[in-house]
Amino acid sequence: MAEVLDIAVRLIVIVVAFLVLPLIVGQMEHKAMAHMQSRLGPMYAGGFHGWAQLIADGVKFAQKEDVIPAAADRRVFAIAPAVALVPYLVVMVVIPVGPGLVGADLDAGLFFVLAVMGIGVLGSIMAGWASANKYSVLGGMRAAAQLMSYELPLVLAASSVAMAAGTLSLEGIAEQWRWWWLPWQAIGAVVFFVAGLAELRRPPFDMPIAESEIIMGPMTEYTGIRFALFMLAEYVGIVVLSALTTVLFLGGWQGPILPGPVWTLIKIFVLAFVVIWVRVSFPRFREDQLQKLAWIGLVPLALLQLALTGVVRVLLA
Amino acid sequence: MHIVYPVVVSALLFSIGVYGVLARRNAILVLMSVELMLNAVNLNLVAFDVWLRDRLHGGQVLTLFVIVIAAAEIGLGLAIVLAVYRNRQSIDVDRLRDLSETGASGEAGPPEEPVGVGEDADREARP
Amino acid sequence: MTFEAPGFWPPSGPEVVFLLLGLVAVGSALLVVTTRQLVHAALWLVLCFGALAGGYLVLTAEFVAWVQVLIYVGAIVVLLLFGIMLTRAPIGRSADLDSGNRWAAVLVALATAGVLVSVVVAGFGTAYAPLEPGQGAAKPLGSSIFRTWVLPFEALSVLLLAALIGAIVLSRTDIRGRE
Amino acid sequence: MISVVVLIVLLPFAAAVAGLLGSRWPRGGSRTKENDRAAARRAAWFAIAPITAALLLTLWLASWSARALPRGSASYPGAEFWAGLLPGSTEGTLTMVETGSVPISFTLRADGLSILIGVLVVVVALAVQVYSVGYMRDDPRHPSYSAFISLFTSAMLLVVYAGDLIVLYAGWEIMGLCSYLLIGHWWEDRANSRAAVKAFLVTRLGDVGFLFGIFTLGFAAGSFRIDDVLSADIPRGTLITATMLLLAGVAGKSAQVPLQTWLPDAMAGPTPISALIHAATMVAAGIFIVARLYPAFLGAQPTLDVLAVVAAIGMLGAALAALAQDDLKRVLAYSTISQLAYMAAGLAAGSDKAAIFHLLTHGAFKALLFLGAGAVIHHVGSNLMTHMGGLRTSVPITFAAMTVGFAALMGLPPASGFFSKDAVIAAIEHSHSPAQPFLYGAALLTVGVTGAYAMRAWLRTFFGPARVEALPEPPPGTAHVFDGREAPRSMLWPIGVLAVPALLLGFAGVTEVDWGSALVSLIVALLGAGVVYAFWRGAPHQDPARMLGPFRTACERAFYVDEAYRAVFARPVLRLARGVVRTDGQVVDGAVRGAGRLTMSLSGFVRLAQKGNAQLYVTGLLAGLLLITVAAVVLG
Repeated sequence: MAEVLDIAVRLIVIVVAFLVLPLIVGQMEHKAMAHMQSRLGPMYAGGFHGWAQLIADGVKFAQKEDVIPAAADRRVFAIAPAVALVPYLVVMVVIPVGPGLVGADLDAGLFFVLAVMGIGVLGSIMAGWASANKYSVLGGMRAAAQLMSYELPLVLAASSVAMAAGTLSLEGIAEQWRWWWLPWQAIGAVVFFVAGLAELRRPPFDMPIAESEIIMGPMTEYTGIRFALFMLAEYVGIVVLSALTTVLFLGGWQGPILPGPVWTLIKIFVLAFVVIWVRVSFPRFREDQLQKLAWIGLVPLALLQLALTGVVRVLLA
Repeated sequence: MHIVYPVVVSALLFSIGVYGVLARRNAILVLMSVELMLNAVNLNLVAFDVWLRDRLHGGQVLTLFVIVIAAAEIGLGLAIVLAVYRNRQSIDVDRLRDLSETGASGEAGPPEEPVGVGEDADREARP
Repeated sequence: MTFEAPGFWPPSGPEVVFLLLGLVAVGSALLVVTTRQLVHAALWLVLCFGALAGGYLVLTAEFVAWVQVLIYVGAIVVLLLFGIMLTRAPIGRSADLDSGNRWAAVLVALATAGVLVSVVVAGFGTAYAPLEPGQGAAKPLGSSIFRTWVLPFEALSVLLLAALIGAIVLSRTDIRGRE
Repeated sequence: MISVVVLIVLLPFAAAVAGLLGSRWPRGGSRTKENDRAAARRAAWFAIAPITAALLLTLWLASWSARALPRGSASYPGAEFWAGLLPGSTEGTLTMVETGSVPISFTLRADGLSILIGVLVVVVALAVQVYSVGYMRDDPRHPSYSAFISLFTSAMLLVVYAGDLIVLYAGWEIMGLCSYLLIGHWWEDRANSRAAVKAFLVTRLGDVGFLFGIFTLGFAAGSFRIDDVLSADIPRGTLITATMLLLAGVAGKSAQVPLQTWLPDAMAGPTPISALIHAATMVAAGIFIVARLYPAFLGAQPTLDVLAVVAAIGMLGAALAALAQDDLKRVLAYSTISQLAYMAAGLAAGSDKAAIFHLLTHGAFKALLFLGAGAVIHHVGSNLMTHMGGLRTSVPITFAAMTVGFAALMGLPPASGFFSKDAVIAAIEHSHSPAQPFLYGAALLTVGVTGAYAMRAWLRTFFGPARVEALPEPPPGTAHVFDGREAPRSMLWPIGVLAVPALLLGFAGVTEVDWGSALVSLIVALLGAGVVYAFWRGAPHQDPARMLGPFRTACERAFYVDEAYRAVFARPVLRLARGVVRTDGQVVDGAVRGAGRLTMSLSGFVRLAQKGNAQLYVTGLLAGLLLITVAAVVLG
């Protein structure tokens, strides 16, 4: 009975986190972007600096008419947002917040995370294809191409950490982490973070969405609650990416004075802020630059990191 | 776990893959069917690995290898399919009939040749 | 490998789960080869692979399961979808996805199924393996790959490299053969 | 001494090699007229100089032989003559070829007989070579032509000086080859190449018998050396078989019945060739062989009887055929057959001396006649006597020389033919052969006919009205020039030189003249000539051959021997060959083609499955695999 209760509590906590954290990140984006661009951002909803803006947005989305184009493949069109969203939810199950504070500690947790995150892109492809809109299809194909290219450096960078820690378990990796891993795994961290950004199709890697040329890519035809789900998926993605980077490269809950989970949250939010900051600061990559960065920049760097990790591991052993 | 369950599932999957390879016109669908067959084999490997308690994990390792090979296969296969599509604007397997005797059914097949039997000219035309 | 094999009835929990997953896998595989919509076939394939990954999990081969998800779902199906879109797949039903020898294919596939199923049932009808978690964890698998199977592994990496180069050469139009 | 003999044989051979390889040297010159002239000039030197050297050597050899002492007693009756005339003889074996059974000795020998014939060969060859320089002046293939003549001369000398039957046979065959090449010299004309092939095939037919005859003799004697063969004790039956076989070769080479048909056709070749090969030397080879192996023939009386019959038929038939021919060269050709039959008759009658004597004189006067005929033909531009007439004024030297030749042919004194023919007839008269009366009658008749045809040819060529033919229209820009002069000097000299022995050679053998038979034959010859003259006198425009009446056509066609051969041999063989071709084309090829067609049509059914659809193939593959699996499980 206690086990069931334990599992139920964990799941509830995760669902709550799943619902709350993206909202916070979203609100943060609104405000941070606004201030970086010397404007105010939402100010009215909820009173204080428009804190309830995203909730209001959610209500608005829920109320809007759900339009499905006549030529669309209705079923796929309907499933696509779920496919985009669910993997991140599942990933959150295995991300440890503190020692033992984890939905489920998997032996091959890192692998699980990478595998499941890869599914997320399917949502974009499905949405793009099912919309029966050539911009959407283009966006879907761009998403697919982007995923194929950036999956490799992502996995390579992650495996570098796994190699350093000698385990695939996320909790294990965080436990093994020492401060000098920061310089040691710096390249891997950057590669992982950049590749993760690309997988999330966040600016400057938002070529698949690129409003100015293909309107909104896969999401062109989406309205109402389904569009909201896509947006949610994006912000959950930011949370998950930040959390993973935190766990893998920044020691997770490790930190002085403050309790572990707090450290984790702090690191996650700092990284989320970096994601927003990057969005505001950099222009969008062109498609060929995007691919070039992956294959000429990140993959060799990741391989270099792998070699470095290997050498150091052998020297230490 | 009765080994017969995964093994039967695998046999069924394999047969379905066979059907797909034989019956599908679209080359990509044929590739998918091949993947089904490979997966059936993988399931078998895993099941027997578990059953035989292989200390070297031959079955599972081999499964990983098969997955890798499948990735390579799909990459090459798609490259070929795309090359074919670029050249012919079609990837229907049963329209790719350049190897057929008369070329009558392939749109890009060789020009019609007399199907005369035993003619010298016919023999010369076909080295 | 002789164990005290329990009877087929009642099935144990893992067996029930596996059978359900197998049902999903076989059903979605059937849909893959019968659906009239190209993209749906790929999506059913995802379901099939996912179910199979679940089956691997039940069979305690968790590493294989995640690799299955990572490579098959994350890479291969995406690649397939990519190919489908590059070859201008239409939305909706295509009438001509099945070729002429469909009935021969049905016959052959049924015969194959009959032969295979009867053979495996006759051969492994009583085989039983108790499931022990941890069999397919990353550690034992990794150590056996990099100890016993390292040579095939290296050969495989060469194969992958060759496939990579081959795919590049095949798909790039600006690389010409020697005239 | 033997080295001189070797030199004599090898000199013409070297001339042939040099002529073939060197006359167009240095290479690279284009085929212009100048180059051709230069090549012809070179070839003439290559041809004439060695032959002259060989002639000098032969004469020296003869003089040596005449002064030498006889080596021993004559080994067989009749050999005294040679021994008396040219007693010296020499023999040398260059090498022995071990064959496993009977060894072949590469032996050359020179004795009276061979030196005599050798002189004849070299003289005629030299005359012909010189003559050819003029006769073939504008022929671009003169170099190869003269080289082949040299090769031929060498081969004939090899036959003459051979001391071993196999060596002799080698020379014999090379002669056949050269004969083929030279008859077909103008091969562009289909008739010429046909004549060449005919000559080759007919003589080959005889040569088969000849070769087996040599084998029979050689194996019976245990050696191929001629002396060994002649002195060996060979059973009579074997001897008869061997000589009969040899007789086939003799008949082939010497154009005796029944293998005579090639000789008239061989007149298609250049006239000097006719003089050399088909009058003076090659045909003489057959007679020479009989004389050379005469002891063996003497031991086989049936063979001599057969030879007598053959000779009797041949001399009379050929003479009659000669009487009806219109082509001057064919007249001479048939007369050659007839005269060779005389020699054969002399041999059959038991006198090789008479035969060889006639061979020598005949060689001289027949060569003379042919060369003269060549000059006439050269002058007139046609072979046919219908186109000739009244030429005695325009070609006086030729006329004189040919008169001598015809006189010798008729056997009028004092020309050489009188003495030699008399010797032959006397030999026949005194023969003890069972065929003697028949032979004698035939010989006398032939003498008459010979007189007739010789007279006819003489009259029709040099007397009577001149038949001036309109010359063909010359190419524009050149004037109408009638070349009324005689042949060039290089042609006249040999004719003049040959006229001397034709006239005088008889006195060399004048020792024993049977004046009785000589008188008879002279009267008969004059009778024949007189009849012809009478007929010609009556109507100089017309052919005196009309006196033959209905018999004329048969004579002109040589008694239809060619037609008979064609009907008996050629046509059935052709029909058989056609049948074989048809069988091959329809039955054999039909079977092959039918098998192919059957396979193809069967494969057509199989091909129906080859639609190019890979899935279909895989379906079949898997279905088959399943069937095999099930069968293996069920049956195994």
